[in-house]
Amino acid sequence: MSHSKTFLIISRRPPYGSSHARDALDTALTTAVFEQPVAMLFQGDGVLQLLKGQEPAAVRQKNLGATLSALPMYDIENLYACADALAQRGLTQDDLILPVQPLDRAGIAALIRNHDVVLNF
Amino acid sequence: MSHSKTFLIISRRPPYGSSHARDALDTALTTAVFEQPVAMLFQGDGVLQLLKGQEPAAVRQKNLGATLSALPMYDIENLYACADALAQRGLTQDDLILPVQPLDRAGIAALIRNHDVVLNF
Amino acid sequence: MNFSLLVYAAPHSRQAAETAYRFAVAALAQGHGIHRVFFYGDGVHNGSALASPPQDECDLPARWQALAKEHELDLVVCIAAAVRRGVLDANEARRYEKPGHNLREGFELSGLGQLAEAAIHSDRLITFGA
Amino acid sequence: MNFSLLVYAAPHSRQAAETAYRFAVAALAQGHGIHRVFFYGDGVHNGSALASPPQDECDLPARWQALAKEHELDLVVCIAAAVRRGVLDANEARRYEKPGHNLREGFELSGLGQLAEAAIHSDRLITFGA
Amino acid sequence: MTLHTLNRPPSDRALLDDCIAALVADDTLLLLEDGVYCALAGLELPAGVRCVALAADVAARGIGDRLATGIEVVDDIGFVELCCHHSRVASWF
Amino acid sequence: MTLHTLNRPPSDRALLDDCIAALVADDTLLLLEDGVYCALAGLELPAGVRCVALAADVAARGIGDRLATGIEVVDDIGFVELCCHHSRVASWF
Repeated sequence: MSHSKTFLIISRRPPYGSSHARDALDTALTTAVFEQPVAMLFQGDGVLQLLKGQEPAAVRQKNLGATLSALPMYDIENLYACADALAQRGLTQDDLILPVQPLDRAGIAALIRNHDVVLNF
Repeated sequence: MSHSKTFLIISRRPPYGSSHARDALDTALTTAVFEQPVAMLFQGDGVLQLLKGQEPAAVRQKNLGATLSALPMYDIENLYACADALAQRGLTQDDLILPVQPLDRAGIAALIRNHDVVLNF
Repeated sequence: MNFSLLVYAAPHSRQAAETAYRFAVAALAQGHGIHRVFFYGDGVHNGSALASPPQDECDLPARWQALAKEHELDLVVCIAAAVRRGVLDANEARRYEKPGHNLREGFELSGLGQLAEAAIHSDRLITFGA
Repeated sequence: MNFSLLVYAAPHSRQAAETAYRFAVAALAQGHGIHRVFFYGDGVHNGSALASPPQDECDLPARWQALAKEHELDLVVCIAAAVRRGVLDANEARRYEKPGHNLREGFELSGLGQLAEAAIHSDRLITFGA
Repeated sequence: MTLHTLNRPPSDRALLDDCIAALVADDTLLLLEDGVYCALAGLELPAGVRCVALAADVAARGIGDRLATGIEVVDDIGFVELCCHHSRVASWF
Repeated sequence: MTLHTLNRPPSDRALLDDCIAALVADDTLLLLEDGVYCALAGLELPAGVRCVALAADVAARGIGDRLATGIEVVDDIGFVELCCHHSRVASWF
């Protein structure tokens, strides 16, 4: 398709404290609905969005983790996380709500280079 | 006066990138007009507000440094800066638009303890 | 005890506005007084009459308004911060020759001096910032 | 070259909105096209019809509007982000039964799909964030 | 006696450092919003400083089982009580 | 070839680190808004990465005489040209 581009959404903020994480997710879902290939990279505090056991009812917000776990159903299957960010926070795959591919620095640089559009949140 | 309190305004953000620095300054000036004793502490990136030679016309903002240099005229004479923040950025008194008293960690902790109201920006 | 609150964050964008609201509810439930809630910076958007969040999301402007009505709270929006950001009452709309106004009933626009006054006349001032 | 801009910051609160505007002016001056400016998150406040900054401050909503008129720019405000934050056009005001609307002439509310479409059909998408 | 509130994650190292530097004995540090992530690692606080985290924020972020030892959890009522029991509140954000 | 923009000061160390980690040869790093303060200290960038700072922001903050060596200053026109000469723009904020 001439009118197709590959999108990379980089989500760097923790959930709930600000609307960045929700906006990144909504952008990814909308872009997928437009049938564009979408990858998501969780970096920095963004990996905290992936933690199991979120219960945000007490802060009157929707469960971001629950929406994230539905990403594969929207054909967003290329999910990456910064390996350093996970390690710094002592997180392993068992702590996360869905499988993500850990990437090192070189892997992240290559990921950016391999996408047409990069959107940071 | 029974209805008097001492105010400490802590200004931690650099100028121009956000409205925090301007809001801290407006709060200090207004509080002084209410004839309350006001001290200001510049901490972290907030010390960058004090740099000489600011020319914000090109970003369509008012000169924050010029307003800051007028603080003593509003009887805001207790101006402090975090000594570590100045040193980390290689700044000395000669680089600054007006004289400020450098404070170490213990000095900052004492400053907070000695004021009735602490407002962070 | 008599509290005042400084709300320096907008609803939706930052959680701090919701935290401030919960604090106000908890303080009132314990029998404390709230001298004033002062909305400054992006916090002025708490006073929007037009905010229309989805039904399953928290409508903070409406909640502040209801809480103020129940407890006769003084909800003051910084006038200088508000007019810059497009939050106007009828007076300011006239002054700036704008076609409408959007400050919610129960809130009032006033000067930054009301923050200083609140700090002076309250036992504690608590900032909810962003 | 054909640019699209994503503006994710409100005027006054963050400098990024002003940077985006300057970028648009510079790009147009060089003869480039601007396919769309998409306002998302707190950026929706760039579309306020009521913002009334002091005369010696930059009135970004008015400047965007004038630039759009001169160059026939497509200024799209994310509808979901806008209605939450109290930026409504006449249609949304009716839908939510609000007494007024405050989206500035020259801007239009539309879905997040317009961001994806802009990215697809522009040579470059540049984000101005906060 | 000052109550300090902190609402930013530990990746905002400059803010956390300045906040910790301002703490003295009998102060309390209340972690709230994204600040509760500071409770994941142990914080090096001066002697006599209490550290608490806001319950709603701990639950929202799914970190109830991960808090460092010595960090208490308080609810909104506890937040109000802390404000009463300290002479001033400084908010770090 | 990616143009990276960064608009936060170096005290946001986590952001700066992630941004620098993403740079590869032939990329350009454009410092703007509060990001121009990153030009005060020398940044350790990978070989073949150009670093520029936006003129209006440098002037606004009074740091024109303090930029580390090797950092070029570009105006708004230069910013637009950089966008043209790179295949994508990634914004770090």
